[in-house]
Amino acid sequence: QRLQERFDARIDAGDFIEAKDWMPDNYRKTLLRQISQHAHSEIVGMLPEGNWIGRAPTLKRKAILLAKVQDEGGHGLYLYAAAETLGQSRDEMLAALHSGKAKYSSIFNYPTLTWADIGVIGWLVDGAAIMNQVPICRCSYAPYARAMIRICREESFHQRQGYDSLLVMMQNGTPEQKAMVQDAVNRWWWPCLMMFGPPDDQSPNSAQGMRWGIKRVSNDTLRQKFVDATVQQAQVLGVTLPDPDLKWNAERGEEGHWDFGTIDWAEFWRVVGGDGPVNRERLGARVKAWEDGAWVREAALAHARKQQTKQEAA
Amino acid sequence: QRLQERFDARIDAGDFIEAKDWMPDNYRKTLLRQISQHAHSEIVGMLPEGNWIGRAPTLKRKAILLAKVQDEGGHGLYLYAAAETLGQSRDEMLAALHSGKAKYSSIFNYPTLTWADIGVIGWLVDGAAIMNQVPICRCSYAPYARAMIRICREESFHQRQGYDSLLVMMQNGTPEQKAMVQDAVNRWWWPCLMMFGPPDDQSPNSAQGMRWGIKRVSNDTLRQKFVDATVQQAQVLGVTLPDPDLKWNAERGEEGHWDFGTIDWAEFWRVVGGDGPVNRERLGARVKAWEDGAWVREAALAHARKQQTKQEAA
Amino acid sequence: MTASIRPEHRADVEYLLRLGDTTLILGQRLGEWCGHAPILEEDIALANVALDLIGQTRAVLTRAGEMEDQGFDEDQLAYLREERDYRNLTMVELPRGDFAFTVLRNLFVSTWLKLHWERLQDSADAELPGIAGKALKEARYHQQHAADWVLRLADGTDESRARIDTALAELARYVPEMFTADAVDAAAEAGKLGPSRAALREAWEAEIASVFGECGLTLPAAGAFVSTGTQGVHTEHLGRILAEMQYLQRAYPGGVW
Amino acid sequence: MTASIRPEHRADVEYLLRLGDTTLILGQRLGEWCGHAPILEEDIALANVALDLIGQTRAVLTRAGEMEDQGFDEDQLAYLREERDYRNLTMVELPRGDFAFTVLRNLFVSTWLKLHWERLQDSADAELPGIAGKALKEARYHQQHAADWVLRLADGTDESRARIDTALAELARYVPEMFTADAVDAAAEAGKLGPSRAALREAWEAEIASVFGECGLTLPAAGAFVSTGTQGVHTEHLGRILAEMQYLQRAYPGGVW
Repeated sequence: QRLQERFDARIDAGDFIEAKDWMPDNYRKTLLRQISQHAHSEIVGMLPEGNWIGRAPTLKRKAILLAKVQDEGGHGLYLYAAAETLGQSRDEMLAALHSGKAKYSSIFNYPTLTWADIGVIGWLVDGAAIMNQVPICRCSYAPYARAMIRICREESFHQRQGYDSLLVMMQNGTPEQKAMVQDAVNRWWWPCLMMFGPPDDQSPNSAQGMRWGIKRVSNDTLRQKFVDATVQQAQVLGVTLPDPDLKWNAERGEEGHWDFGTIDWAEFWRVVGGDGPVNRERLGARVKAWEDGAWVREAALAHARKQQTKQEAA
Repeated sequence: QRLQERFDARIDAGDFIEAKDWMPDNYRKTLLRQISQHAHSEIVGMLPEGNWIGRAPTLKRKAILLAKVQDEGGHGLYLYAAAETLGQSRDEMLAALHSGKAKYSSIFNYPTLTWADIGVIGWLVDGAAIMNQVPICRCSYAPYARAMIRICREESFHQRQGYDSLLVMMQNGTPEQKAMVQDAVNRWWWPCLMMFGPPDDQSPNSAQGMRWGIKRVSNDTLRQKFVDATVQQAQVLGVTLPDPDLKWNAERGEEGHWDFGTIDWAEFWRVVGGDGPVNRERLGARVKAWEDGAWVREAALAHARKQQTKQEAA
Repeated sequence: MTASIRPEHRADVEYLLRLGDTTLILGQRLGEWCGHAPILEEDIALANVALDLIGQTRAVLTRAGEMEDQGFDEDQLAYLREERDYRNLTMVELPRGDFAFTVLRNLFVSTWLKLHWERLQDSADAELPGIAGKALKEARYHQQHAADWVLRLADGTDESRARIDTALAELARYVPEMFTADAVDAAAEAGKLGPSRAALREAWEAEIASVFGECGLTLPAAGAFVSTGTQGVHTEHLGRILAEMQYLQRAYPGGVW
Repeated sequence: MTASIRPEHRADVEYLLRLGDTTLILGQRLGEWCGHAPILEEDIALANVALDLIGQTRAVLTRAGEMEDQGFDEDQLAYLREERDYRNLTMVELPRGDFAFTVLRNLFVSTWLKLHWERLQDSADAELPGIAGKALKEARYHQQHAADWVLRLADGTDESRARIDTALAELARYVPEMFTADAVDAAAEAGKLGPSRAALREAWEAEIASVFGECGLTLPAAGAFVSTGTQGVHTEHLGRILAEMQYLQRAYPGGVW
């Protein structure tokens, strides 16, 4: 009881909680779920991009893409490490992913069909991710906040690279390339808007997350911020966002906002529920990698034990 | 003893031997080895061509190639059936292939590196095979001779199609295509000359084969016939055969022959011995297909047994 | 032939591309079995089915090119479109899988094609009835061949049954697309070009049920997901098929084969 | 960029292509592991090795293009040659195999590359010493990473040992090519461009033996077969790699990326 009160007071004061500090069970569980889901998203997110490494159209783009997936793997590492401070091992978290108990970002359940998808993932998907993640850099749980600061810096870099690759195609490319970019934007736009989660009035966990300083800004606020920022970028790029209802509304807020159309929440729930275009392929690929690699992990473990025995004997 | 004499007399008289007829053990063994090796060559030969089905450059060429590999499978079937009349099952023959005990034509231990290889295999490899096989249509063992008659007819068709596809490229193709054809000819020419087997003076089994009417024409004779026929075709095609020693010699034989350079018999023996460019891949692919398919064959058998039981019960 | 071509998105052309691309891509997948089948007879049979499908593709794409009116021939249409302009059923682009997956997919697709060919014999188009008449005979054989194997595997060993069950679970997800009609179907039906996909569902389900009934298989109820290859939104597999299939045409512009 | 390019077959250019194509194709193969490695750390490590290799490729192919004097840039050389004009070690085009095959191949190739980079620091060429200096640091890390894993797997479980043994038997066949010098090597040596492959054999065998010695592996004696990728005669695998790798450049002629 005293502990709970002290914890609440620290949260209210904007203090950071460290791994060794006392925390309520639900706070721990909520964080664990969120951080591990975020970690899973990084590694599942390597798959749609990995699909195009072999086909990257220039050596420079191939190098950029390899560096990016490498960074994503690194993000996964930090995040698993942050989650481990809360008392669950990486293997336990992976088991939850593989059994379907733990989620990852639903955006990766859409396929990458053309090279332009890679640029659009950088621009829109990473862009939406950054919108979501910047507030987490001020999250009340310090290890998570520290991981996010580093991650956000790299994500911004990825976003610029993605946008830049689209800009090159739109400004100097062939008509076929421009059509490819527009097509990719058409396919990714709506799923990206869904990345901010359900509308605030249907997001029951948000209030508690806000209270605990895990969540700092509401889903709808972040979504609007993303739309406002992206419309301009789309104009510079010369692509049309696939929403006929998109229009400037000077009346909303202090400086006005872009109104946008209705999101197909039935699709959102269907994909989250496992029935998206490539849910099975993504999870199947991760499970297969894990199972195919079991003998490697066992060998590494056996070798380490042998080395230890030798050292102890010496 | 009486049987042996009667058999010899029939061979001398040019009679055909049927499956139910008495025959010497060695005759049976020699035939079995030769027919099964020939059957294996047909099915291993599907692999280098199968490598290009997915990349055939037009729908017409894809259809022709599919029809060709289908025919080759068919040839395998006739030949296994002919060999089975001699008392060995197809499964036993395949086991010998998979264990490396039985051979197949060494020519298939060379890789198909470009599309022109497919045309050159039709023209040169099938051409050499026909040279080898036409005399077998008069082989003393009737089931083999009958199979060969049908096979030779189809092979001639394949050879013409292969030659035709090269002619199209050489006459109407781009410089890149012409270079591709010449390159393929350069790689396949010498291995094709090896298809007739070692020189007569190093071919110890030939004499007995001749005596038995299994072999009708000697290796060197067939090889010369092949060279004589092919030089003309190469000229029409507009490719150079990769042999600086190739020249017309009016002095040899009644009508003259083409002299040709020395064959690298060390390479021949190395490849026959298992150390060619893709021996492991070819045999490995066959073994894998057989092993991966075991459950299918077992299921078919189990189903057939169930059906039989039902019928007997009815 | 050099750069990519883009056929006009006309309903009649789209309708034919859905057929021709389905036979093309399934033929491409079946060709992968060459030399790798469980028994020699199946090397031959699968090559034969692939050959028939490529023949059907040639006829249908040629007709599509004539309708489309930019003068595209069968090879331009087969080899020079971009991924998003292919219109095959998503099901046929899935990897070849094991033999159970292959024969069950063949059963599903050949039945679907057969029902098309039957009705296309009455098409108002000048060429389609002839094409359909020939293709129908082939599709009947393909269907029979596939059905025979589905029966054997479903009623064979425990392993073969488990594999058929797995294949069915994987393929069922792509079945709704076979019967979800859209504007292209409506136009084809209205113009008497050919049947709407929706009109084939009942007959297809009956024919599949008749095979399944013999061996205790049941078609799962359709889920909410409808794949979209026939509308040009594919899986990640098609891009890899095209990289292979189109390679020579792309690498040797102006080549004559 | 549109049709295929064909670099002149000059000895100095060929010499560089052998290096640049080896790093290119190995990088391509390692990229296939992305998202499929046994542990996350190896997803990262293999992507990192691939990234270094692609970086080395860019430097070497750019230099090769300058020497060759038709103005080809790194991408034209990487993407627009025909299969027979690639000059990589055959070993690197073999399929990625399992993790044992991957790390053992990495050990073999990174040691071979490292020995090249060491000596290329003294090349008479204006650019190569700089390129080699940077690449050398990377190759040392790649070698160490691969050696660590070879040790772990060779001295791990029975299964991992069996897999390393199998990988060794498969790869040994392609080792002789690494040291069988030809006219291109002779010219490079004479012109002080870089070492002949033959000159690296002893050092390579010593370094491999030092790793193998720690875990009881032995390099098999060389057979008579010498693979020929460095002379442009490849296995059937390279064509499939190129169909994938070159696809976008081929399908979008004149594209800007």
